[in-house]
Amino acid sequence: MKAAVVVLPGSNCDHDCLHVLRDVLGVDARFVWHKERELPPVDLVVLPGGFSYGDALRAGAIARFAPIMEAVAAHARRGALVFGICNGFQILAEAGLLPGALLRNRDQHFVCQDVRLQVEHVESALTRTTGGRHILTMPVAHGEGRYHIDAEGLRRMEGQGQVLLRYLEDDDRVGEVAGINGSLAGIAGIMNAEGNVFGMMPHPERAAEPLVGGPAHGGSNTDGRLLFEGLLHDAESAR
Amino acid sequence: MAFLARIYVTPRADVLDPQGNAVAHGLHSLGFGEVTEVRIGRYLEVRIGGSDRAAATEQVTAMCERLLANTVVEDFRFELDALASDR
Amino acid sequence: MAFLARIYVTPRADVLDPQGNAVAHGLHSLGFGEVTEVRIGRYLEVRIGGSDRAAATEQVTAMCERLLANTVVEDFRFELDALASDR
Amino acid sequence: MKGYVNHVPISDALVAEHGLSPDEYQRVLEVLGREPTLTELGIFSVMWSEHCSYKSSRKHLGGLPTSGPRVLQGPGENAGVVDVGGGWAVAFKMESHNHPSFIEPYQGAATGVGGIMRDVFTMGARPIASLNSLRFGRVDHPRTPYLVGGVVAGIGGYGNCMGVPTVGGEVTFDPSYDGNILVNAFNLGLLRADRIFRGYATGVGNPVIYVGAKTGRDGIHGATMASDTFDEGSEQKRPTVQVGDPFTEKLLLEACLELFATDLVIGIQDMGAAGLTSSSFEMASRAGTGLDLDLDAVPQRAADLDPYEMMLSESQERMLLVARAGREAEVAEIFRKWDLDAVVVGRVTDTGRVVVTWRGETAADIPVDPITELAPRYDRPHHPPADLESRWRLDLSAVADPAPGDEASARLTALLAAPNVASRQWIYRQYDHSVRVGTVRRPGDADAAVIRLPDGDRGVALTVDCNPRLCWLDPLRGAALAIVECCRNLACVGAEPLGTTDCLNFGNPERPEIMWELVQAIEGIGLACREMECPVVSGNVSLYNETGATAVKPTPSVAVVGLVEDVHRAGCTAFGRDDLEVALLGVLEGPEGGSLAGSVLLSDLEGRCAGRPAAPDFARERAVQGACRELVRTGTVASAHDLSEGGLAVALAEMCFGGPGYPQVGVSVHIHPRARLDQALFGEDGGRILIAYALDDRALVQAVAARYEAPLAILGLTGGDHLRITDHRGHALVDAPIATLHEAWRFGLERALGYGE
Ligand SMILES: Nc1ncnc2c1ncn2[C@@H]1O[C@H](COP(=O)(O)OP(=O)(O)O)[C@@H](O)[C@H]1O
Ligand SMILES: [Mg+2]
Repeated sequence: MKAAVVVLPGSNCDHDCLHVLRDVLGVDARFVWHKERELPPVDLVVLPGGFSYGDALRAGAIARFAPIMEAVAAHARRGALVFGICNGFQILAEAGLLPGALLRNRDQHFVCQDVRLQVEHVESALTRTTGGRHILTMPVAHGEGRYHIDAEGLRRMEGQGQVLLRYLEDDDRVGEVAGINGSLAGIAGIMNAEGNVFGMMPHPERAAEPLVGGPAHGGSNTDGRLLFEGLLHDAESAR
Repeated sequence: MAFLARIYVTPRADVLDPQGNAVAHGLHSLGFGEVTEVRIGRYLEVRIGGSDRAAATEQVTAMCERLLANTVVEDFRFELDALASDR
Repeated sequence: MAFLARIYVTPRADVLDPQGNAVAHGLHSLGFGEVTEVRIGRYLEVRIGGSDRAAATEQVTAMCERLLANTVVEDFRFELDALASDR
Repeated sequence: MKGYVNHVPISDALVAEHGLSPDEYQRVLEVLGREPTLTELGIFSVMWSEHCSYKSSRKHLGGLPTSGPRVLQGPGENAGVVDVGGGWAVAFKMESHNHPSFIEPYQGAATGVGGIMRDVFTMGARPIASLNSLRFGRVDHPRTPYLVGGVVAGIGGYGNCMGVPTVGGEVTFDPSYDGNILVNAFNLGLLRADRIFRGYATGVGNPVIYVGAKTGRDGIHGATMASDTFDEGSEQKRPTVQVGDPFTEKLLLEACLELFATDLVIGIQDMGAAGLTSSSFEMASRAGTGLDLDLDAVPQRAADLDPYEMMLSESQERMLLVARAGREAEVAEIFRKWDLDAVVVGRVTDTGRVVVTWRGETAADIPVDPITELAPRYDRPHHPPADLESRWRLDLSAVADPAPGDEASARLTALLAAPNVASRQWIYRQYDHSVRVGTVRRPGDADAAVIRLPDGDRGVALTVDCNPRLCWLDPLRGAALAIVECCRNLACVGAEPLGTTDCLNFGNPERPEIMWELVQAIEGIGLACREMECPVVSGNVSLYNETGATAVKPTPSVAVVGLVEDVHRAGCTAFGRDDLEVALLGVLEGPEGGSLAGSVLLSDLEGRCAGRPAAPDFARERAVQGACRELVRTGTVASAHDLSEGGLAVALAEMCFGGPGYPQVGVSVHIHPRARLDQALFGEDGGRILIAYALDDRALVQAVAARYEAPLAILGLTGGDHLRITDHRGHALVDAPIATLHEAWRFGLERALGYGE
């Protein structure tokens, strides 16, 4: 398994993602600079969080035109894995590699806190190893995470099982719009119709080690690790 | 009757506009090399009831000064259109 | 010669505009009870070199479609003014 | 060029507008041996400003302890540096951005954060954690909600974009800040102990390189620019508010760190306050050299900048560095990679002068040593305020002592919802506190934030504190208590203090009673830092914080950084589970009987601030903190929380709640109030820490406490869903559901500020 973490100007979770892939999960992972036009031969491309280009205009709007993005799109077209976290998700949505758009949070504030996520199904590379765990805990940290898509698009996504993760409210239910940021249908994470491009606003890389994962499930939280392991498992079995 | 105020709020001249700079840079790398400057502000459409244009003008000015624009770093201007109905 | 494009990017009608709602609410509590609706978008001023209006129009349209507006959730329109000089 | 005149006759009025006294102007003439040009006058004005020259405080700051076995760099550089072992060091500093934040809260706070980060990364360090210390006026002052919202968003807006976690801070609301808020930003960075960069312009012939954002007309001394004597009718030439560009600073950070990994840099300094002027003079002065600067080479954002403006501009996200001669291209290459400009704007010389040229003319030519050596130093007169004794008079007869039971419970609920006590989550959820995957203790989790260090189990703990009410009642004791509380916070996570940074916010030092506050506070800090062995390695002074006749309460914010040996055993606030024994290290009611002097009970529920705080008992503090630290480090105690604002009852409630995500747990304790019930419940003596441990470990805890000679009182047990405090006869003093208390506490701040939910 080989992975690349794309470094854009303003990326700030690039080191975190590399650390988790390499030091926690033992993956052969490396950075790829945004000015490159080609990707090294890898199974997984991660677009990390941050404020690429200062999030000017709309988060991800400028980054989607970075030179490396054509290679990322080609990688996706080949059916290989692409995973966008937070700003990475925003970039994939702007680039049209994932449906919908991420708008300014409903209450206009940046929000950083742990959220609980409902796993919709385990039939995807991202969620396959979450196993019996239907609820995952990990932090969000974003100002533009309100997922929006038109009614038709939402119906299509729901029909094809593209919605993978939804924010759970305090009463353990999914809201019509998420309390945390106003996301439609509580959407926190999705995939494309082909099932190889993933995007989510919460940060699994920040909940991959007990020391920094914060409290959950009566102990230390490592739920984020499960999502990475799903992708690794998928890449291994595709070989 | 009612009015529609179209309000333009822009960063003051000489105040740094980092967003505008980033977008200008982005446009250059997209191949729009002719772009020399980008400034980014806000555009607001505010509907207000009433039939007295002078009163509406006064109100919109007050709104801008008190809430809609931050006059320390932003300028504003607006146009006021009379609307047939309230919507 | 050069052009100044004034570009208006607004949230599409079916997209919730919580910022607009919040501002409307804020205006009400400031005593502007006549306000019935607020919609908030972006206003951009882009300066471009060149002397061919048709070419400039085409370019601005392309900029908007590719970068300045996200047509999934936003509409745009613009006006183009010829400028005497580059600044 | 239209409008610009460098060689104007320097009138008395012009001198006054530049904030120079007639005496100081005489010194200018002495230094130069002639009349200054306008640009030179501007340079003297900023170099000799309070901010740059510390002219009122220097004499007193000299008394602070600044060295210790771990100190690698004390005050005088961009930031202090302490050794944290394993070849690593941390650089840290705190700085104020008070006035800009009052004028434009978002940008003022944002650029404050940007400035302190530059101070840290110029040392060669990667910023890894931020704190902030904020002071606002009354919650019901019409401007307060706007200022709070803007400042918090600005701190988040900059720090979040930089990818540096904001892991803690503190906020106080007090009427004395109605017209003058305080925004103090702290940053800490990580570097190799043997790779510290400093601001030296060494090596004649070496290039002086300007990197980062272009220069505009930002933040140029307002009073001066308002004058039309030298530039008539030029409307748009007014100074403008500094706008932060964290995206550019992020690129600057990465580029600088990449540069530091090479051998290209000799010295570097950020262009903060007084921009190009202070950076060039300070770098030359430290190295004993001179500089030739060519202003035509300076990248400019605004049209028609003149030398006066360029030398005084406070445009953000800029750095000045001295590189090895002949290697300019390599430097430029690194910055180009990050889409940044690096431009040679001058050379190091052996003239001992900074010579500034612009369009072929010499705009300024000033000898470096005299401008520093002859800088004014004042021994300003100081004496205690006339009303000091009356401040100390605390008559409690007018304050109803709550009856045990419902009344006392209601008092606790009200106090938990009070602006100075309620949860700060509304604030810290707007800060990214988990980026960099290093945050072991997040805001709300513990009394100090904890960040892990590379290579092994070590971590740094950091905390900031200052209780301005105590400082107003007794600035020496108040300042000392702030240091002692920081150290106590560190003990609660198992950390030992390494070093301190301070930010001294006071009113007008030309008023003897304000000067007295400053002198006393510095003495208090010095005393406590010696006693607690946490030398001051950096700091900042912000004076003239007043509007009209009202000065802010004396606010010496202090941050202490500590070392955690094993981050897996960092303490936290939350009880988190049932059946833990709860005990108090220290004594419930101190020598003054559970002091309400300056307490939050009086300020937030009674609108009063009176009484004289007890002096810190350093021996007691060392005993209690030492025992706590050892118990946490050995894993015997997992939850520890110091008693500060709101005393025992508030601390217990906070341990029941824990930080975000912790399970809420009830507690049942018994106490023996000696006098008033509110003193026992809400009194604010120092030297006290609540701890919780497994019942089986009682003997172990007692043994450790005995060894440190720390008093230990066993109070009760965790469990249930109520907070119950009973007296020795078992009668309920306080009894309230945790859920009710939590609801009041969690949303108290946003409700008080009228933000809705
Ligand atoms: N301005 C702020 N920014 C970030 N965190 C803050 C801020 N103010 C308070 N906090 C955090 O909220 C928690 C509670 O703060 P405080 O009530 O001052 O605690 P204590 O009294 O125990 O020192 C701490 O974790 C603190 O770091
Ligand atoms: Mg405190």
